[in-house]
Amino acid sequence: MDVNWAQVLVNSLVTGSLYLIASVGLTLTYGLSGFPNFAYAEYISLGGFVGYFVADELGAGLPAAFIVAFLVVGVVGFLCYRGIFQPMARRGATIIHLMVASIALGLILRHLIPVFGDFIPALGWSWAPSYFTITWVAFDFGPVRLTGLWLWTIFTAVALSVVLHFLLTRTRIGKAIRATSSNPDLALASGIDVEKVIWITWFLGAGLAAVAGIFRGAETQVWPMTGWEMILPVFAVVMLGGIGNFYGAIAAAFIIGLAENIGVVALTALGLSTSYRIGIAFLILIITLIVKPQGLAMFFRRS
Amino acid sequence: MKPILAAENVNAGYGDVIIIHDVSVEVASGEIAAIVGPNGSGKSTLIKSILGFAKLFRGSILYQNKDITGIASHRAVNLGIGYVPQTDNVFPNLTIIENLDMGAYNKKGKDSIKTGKGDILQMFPELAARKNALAENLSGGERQMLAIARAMMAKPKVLLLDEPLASLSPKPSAVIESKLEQIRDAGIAILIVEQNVKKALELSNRGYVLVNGALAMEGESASLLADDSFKERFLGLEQGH
Amino acid sequence: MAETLLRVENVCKHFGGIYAVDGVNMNIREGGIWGLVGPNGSGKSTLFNTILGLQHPNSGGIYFKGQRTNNMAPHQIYDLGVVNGFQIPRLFPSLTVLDNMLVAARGQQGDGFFNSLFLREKWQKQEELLTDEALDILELIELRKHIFSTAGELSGGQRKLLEIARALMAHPTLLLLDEPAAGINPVLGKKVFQKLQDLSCSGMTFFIVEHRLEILFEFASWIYVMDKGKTVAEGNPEDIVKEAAFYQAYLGKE
Amino acid sequence: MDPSMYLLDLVVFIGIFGIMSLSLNLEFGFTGLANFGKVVFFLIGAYSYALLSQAGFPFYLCLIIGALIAAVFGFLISLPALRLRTDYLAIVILTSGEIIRLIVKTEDWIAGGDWGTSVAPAIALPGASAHAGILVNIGLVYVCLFICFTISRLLTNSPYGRVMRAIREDEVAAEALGKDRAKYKAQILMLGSAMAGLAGGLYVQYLHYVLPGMFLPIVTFTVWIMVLLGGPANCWGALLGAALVEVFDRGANLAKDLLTLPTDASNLQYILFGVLILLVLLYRPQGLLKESAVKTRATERVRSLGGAVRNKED
Amino acid sequence: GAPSSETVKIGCLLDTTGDLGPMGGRILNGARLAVDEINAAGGVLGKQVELVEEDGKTDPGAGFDRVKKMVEIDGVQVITGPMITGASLLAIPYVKGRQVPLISPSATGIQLSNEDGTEWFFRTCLRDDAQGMVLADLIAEKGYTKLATIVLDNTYGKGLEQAIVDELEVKGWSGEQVASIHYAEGTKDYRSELQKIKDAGADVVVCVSYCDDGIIIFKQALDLGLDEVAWMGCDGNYGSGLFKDAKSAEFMEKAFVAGTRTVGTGPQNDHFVAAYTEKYGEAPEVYCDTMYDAVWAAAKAIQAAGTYDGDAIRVALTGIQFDGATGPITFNDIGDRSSGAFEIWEVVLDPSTETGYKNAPVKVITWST
Ligand SMILES: Nc1ncnc2c1ncn2[C@@H]1O[C@H](COP(=O)(O)OP(=O)(O)OP(=O)(O)O)[C@@H](O)[C@H]1O
Ligand SMILES: Nc1ncnc2c1ncn2[C@@H]1O[C@H](COP(=O)(O)OP(=O)(O)OP(=O)(O)O)[C@@H](O)[C@H]1O
Ligand SMILES: [Mg+2]
Ligand SMILES: [Mg+2]
Repeated sequence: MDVNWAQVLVNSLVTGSLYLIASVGLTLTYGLSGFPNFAYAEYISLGGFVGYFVADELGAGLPAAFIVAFLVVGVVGFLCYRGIFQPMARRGATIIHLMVASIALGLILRHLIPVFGDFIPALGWSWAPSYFTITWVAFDFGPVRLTGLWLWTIFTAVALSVVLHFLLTRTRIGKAIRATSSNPDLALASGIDVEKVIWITWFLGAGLAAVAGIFRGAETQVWPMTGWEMILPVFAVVMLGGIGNFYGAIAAAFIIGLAENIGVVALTALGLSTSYRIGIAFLILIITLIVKPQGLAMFFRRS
Repeated sequence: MKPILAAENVNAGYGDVIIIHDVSVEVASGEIAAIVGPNGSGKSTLIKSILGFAKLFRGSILYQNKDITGIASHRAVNLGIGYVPQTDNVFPNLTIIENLDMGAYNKKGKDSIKTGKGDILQMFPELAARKNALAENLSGGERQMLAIARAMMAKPKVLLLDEPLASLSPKPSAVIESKLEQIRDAGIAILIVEQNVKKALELSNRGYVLVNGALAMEGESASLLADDSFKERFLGLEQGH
Repeated sequence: MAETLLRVENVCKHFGGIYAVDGVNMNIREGGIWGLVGPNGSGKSTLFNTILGLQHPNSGGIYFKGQRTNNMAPHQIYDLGVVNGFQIPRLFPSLTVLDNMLVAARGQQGDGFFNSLFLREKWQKQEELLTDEALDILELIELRKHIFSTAGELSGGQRKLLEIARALMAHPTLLLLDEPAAGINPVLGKKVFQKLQDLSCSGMTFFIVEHRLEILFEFASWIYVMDKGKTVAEGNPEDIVKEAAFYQAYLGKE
Repeated sequence: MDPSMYLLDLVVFIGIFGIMSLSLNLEFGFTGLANFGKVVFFLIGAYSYALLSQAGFPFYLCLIIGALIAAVFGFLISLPALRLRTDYLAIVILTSGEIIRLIVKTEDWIAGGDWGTSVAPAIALPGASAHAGILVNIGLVYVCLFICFTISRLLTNSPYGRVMRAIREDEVAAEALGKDRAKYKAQILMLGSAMAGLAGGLYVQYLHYVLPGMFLPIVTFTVWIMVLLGGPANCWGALLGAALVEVFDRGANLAKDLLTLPTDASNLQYILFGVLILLVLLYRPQGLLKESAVKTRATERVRSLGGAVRNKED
Repeated sequence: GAPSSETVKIGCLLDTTGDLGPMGGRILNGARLAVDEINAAGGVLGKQVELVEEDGKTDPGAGFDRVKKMVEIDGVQVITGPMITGASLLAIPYVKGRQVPLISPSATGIQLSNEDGTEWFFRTCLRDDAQGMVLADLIAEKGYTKLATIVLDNTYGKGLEQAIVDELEVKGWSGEQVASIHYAEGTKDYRSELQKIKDAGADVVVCVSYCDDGIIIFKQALDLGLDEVAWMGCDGNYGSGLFKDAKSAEFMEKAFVAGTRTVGTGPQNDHFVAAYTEKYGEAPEVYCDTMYDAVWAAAKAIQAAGTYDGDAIRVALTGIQFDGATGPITFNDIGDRSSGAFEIWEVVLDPSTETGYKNAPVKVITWST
């Protein structure tokens, strides 16, 4: 049967770009604080909601939506860390405790969104989805179709990679992030203000989640489960790339994007339900981890 | 001589257990002070409490005549107090070079950092040979060298060293000993905890003996070394040996 | 002459381009304390790890009592009687000191799934004997009063001591110790070595890496010197100090 | 209307989830295996029970075989568990769980797919009152719970239990001390999974129906909360946690009828539940009951003696 | 037994949180509207009606628990709901034992009629086979020969797809099904699935979705140029909610040949739509009307039974007859609607509406057993 492979590849690129934007913040905070933050899903949703409020309810446009959502959700991320995870970590909480706490926090944030909507109807937040009104034109490039939003998603992913690369390797804060994730006590003993480094990273990470939330929201819809719907593939990306490894995440995002989309072609060819598309991403992850528990990180490590 | 760093009447410990009881130690610029004592007597706890890594229940820390009790650890470090912990003293997922860079995290001046790094690599050829290796793959002794080198990168005014010579073979150990003497002579204060009691006292000007969290003896290193009861209790040497 | 216990034959272990262990030969016979010295990074810990099955050598052979152990899992090597104490202690931090000791005890009947459920009377009796033994050892290393503290609460040196004590609980035929005296007070360190010597008289064999030569040379009967992954000299303590290779490699003197 | 029915129903649920909580406690509390896919084994036990009982097996065989099949899956999960770090393992099992649920949901031929299939009760009493039905279930569930509890207690207070904890703390060190961690992990995951499978069988025979939708990840999460709340590495804690969470779940729902709320009660229930978990984790991270030390005759003897030794020296 | 109290309770189990939360919230409005009207008209048995609202969380286990709670703690003798098939399947044996009838507004699966205890399970929506028949007729009538389906991977999606395919076979349709996509709830990226349909060369696509995932499928379909193929919808993707997104609206106008839905035609329907729109500021979406009817049916049955007792209410339900928002409501002896009407709808431009689009009826097909 004919398959328009070019389009499948483009679709993969778009999926991968979105996963990349969504997973960078998670991998950085995961590496730094040493636990998987499931409430990250809610940062994505919240980003979508704030973005929707700014862009649509206030009518301030997408650029403003990105900035406000980045800041607001960034602050939420910071507060979550400061108010919950930091005190827990100080009391010697294990990775499992932190992980379960993050699931609980996610539960709280997810259900707070509609509660906010109940108290402040002007926000327009509820369980019922909201839709961005901005529409995007579609272009044809030969056999391939692309919309403006898809191009923006790809562009943002690339730009983000470049900026973060410089941030991590060339700036003091970047180095401090890496030192802190390696040995926090010793980072303190080297005169690094570890707390500040962690705060900044949590702020940044949550802010990036918000950006992903807006992209996802603009492509689909925003509702309280927006983040949860994509958190498992995002975790797959983070782990496949090697936790805390930003370069690994770039590669993994596109691998998972590709696997999901090619998976759809393969599944339908086999007469199976495309529900399994997420399963394919995970099969790749599980096999990689069993063969190489470090994920792709092994390729992105200087020796 | 006026002490640059003094810990006065320190009561310190973990959680709500007090391990150090009313201990005072001090060190002046240009001298090496040693803390020795049996295992579990609280030497590491004492040093940690100076920088806030262990809980300080009572007592005060004076640095350059200023009270810095309760100051955030990283700020104390930035004031000029360098610290090498007894365990976990390198960044395992950073390379040797990056570890050294971290030591100079708050130093200004690219060139002086560069020469500092060069000097240190020259001092430890073992490290220079593997400067892009991850610290987690180093041998026990190589880690120890790296830990000390990292602390030196910051060019501190006071150095707190928790068993720097453990795990070192004679050659690097000698290098470090002479380096310590050298920086002492340059006017740096050094407080050292060491289980190699004899060596520590030979190296230092003054010694403190900590037993069960309290000071049991203190005095000139040479006189401690000459003290028969000290020799018997802490060096395991028979009297008159 | 006593029988050969451990034979290391041309063992190599590489990490990428690093030749951590590069053709080592050794022959350790039953009884006594055997020393291994060498500058930092010369491959001593790596050699130990290969003997213990924690890392597998790239080439060469390791034989314990004639049996090749190259590709055995650590627990199988333990079953043969080879036990070690890590250079950086690896205790079970939230277990009590006593439990740390009892985990290591050899030949426990109660540590099998069905036995623990159905042979309770049997292992309870055995465990009382083991507990007495553990308490004796802890007494020696001055940890008796800490038996119900968790291992995570011990000081650096106490952990090291417990690491050694725990290994003794395993009734090793051959005990590998990586720098047992590092971080340990000299008085206590000597006491520990004294104990090891007593045990070696009753047939146990010790193979010890140690930088504190004044202690090691007092007790060891044979010394191997390693440098850059190779054995460069061997001999008894009195002779080895006269060897040029030893001086050059280890002390850095001509 | 009969509130006692609802109460008895609660008692059954506490029993079933008590078994789940005990089994996770063995895996995580004692052995440190972060099984974030508890629901899979629950599912496997449930579906095995359903299919076997449709094939005409008597209920006790359905329960036992279901537990054994779950144990086999537990063994399979123990293979990656050997290589993966806690958090990696957690996420791998979590997602494998979702994949397995996806399979039973999508593949209609297994057991009706999303439609599920009905399950005969273990002990049918034709013509008996609804009360009698529940009481029979309470009997059955609590016999199983008692067996699981006894096994947990005996196992963890023995040298075997000590090895479990040693593996939790440092598996390489345990291996170097002669403990075959592969064997131990496999045994514990098999035992834990068998218990979860047993609970699954009890669950569906009680509800008379099995559906993929009954096995959402939230079940796993709930069991985790039970263990963390009650106190990991404490068998009584696991039971306490199960009881508290079940009571909270229903209690909060009943409480909402007594209050007038300015917003949707359902959202508030989730938020309240989340806040409670956070409070426990923050202020009582060791759980309500703290880890019980290994208790054997020998250690108990030393303990009674050891106290004296200490006092003398201090 | 009938508890004596000042109000008559009608249970209401909808999923207002979780995957179906958005839909459940809207359906709940339909129930509340009905209760308001019933009370304004004097209530039943001389008492006011109290709606006991519980959230099933889109989780069958939780839904079942809420059924038990309503029955045992609140003493409810009739429950409107559950919304989802799963919770219905779990609850049916229980309510049979406890003698409390259920009236579901939205569980359309055929299999529910075969369950033991189905006589306790009523529904105001029409079953999949009825709708499948109408859609199959349409496909055959318009002469399409290459059918692609993109359906939710749940009982609703697969049930309706199966009904259509079965019916086409009965009809002896000569075409073939070239693609069958079952997507999981919560998938929000359908590009490659849609591309697959495009590559398969389908000439008609049947989409079985709910409103909220429908919007996304349609807008991505527009992005991929699938508006050149004919599309058919169902009750799940009927409603002005789908026009909230401009692209989705544009697509539906361009590509939709037709869809079907349960419909009422009489004045009761006009009244319902007007009252609902006035009260909630938006037009009713799918199943709001069936829920409204379910609550009315419960009230009327209690009144007819003359006593607040589950068994009596069940008997009364089987004999009930009234004009609801979705047409004449009567139940057969297994609790399914014995008659109903399907509307075939399409999407047309209408500048007078807020979004510029609206659903327009093409024709109404009445149906009865
Ligand atoms: N996993 C590894 N990857 C890369 N290099 C390694 C690894 N492990 C050890 N090495 C290197 O191999 C060499 C030998 O290390 P080893 O730990 O055996 O030394 P050692 O003789 O025990 O030294 P020390 O006395 O300092 O403990 C060192 O240079 C070390 O950096
Ligand atoms: N984190 C901790 N929590 C509780 N108690 C601790 C902790 N760390 C150390 N201790 C206890 O404090 C006492 C002193 O420990 P410290 O590490 O200061 O000893 P030390 O003098 O440095 O010994 P060593 O020479 O063995 O390193 C010990 O009895 C130890 O058990
Ligand atoms: Mg110490
Ligand atoms: Mg070593």
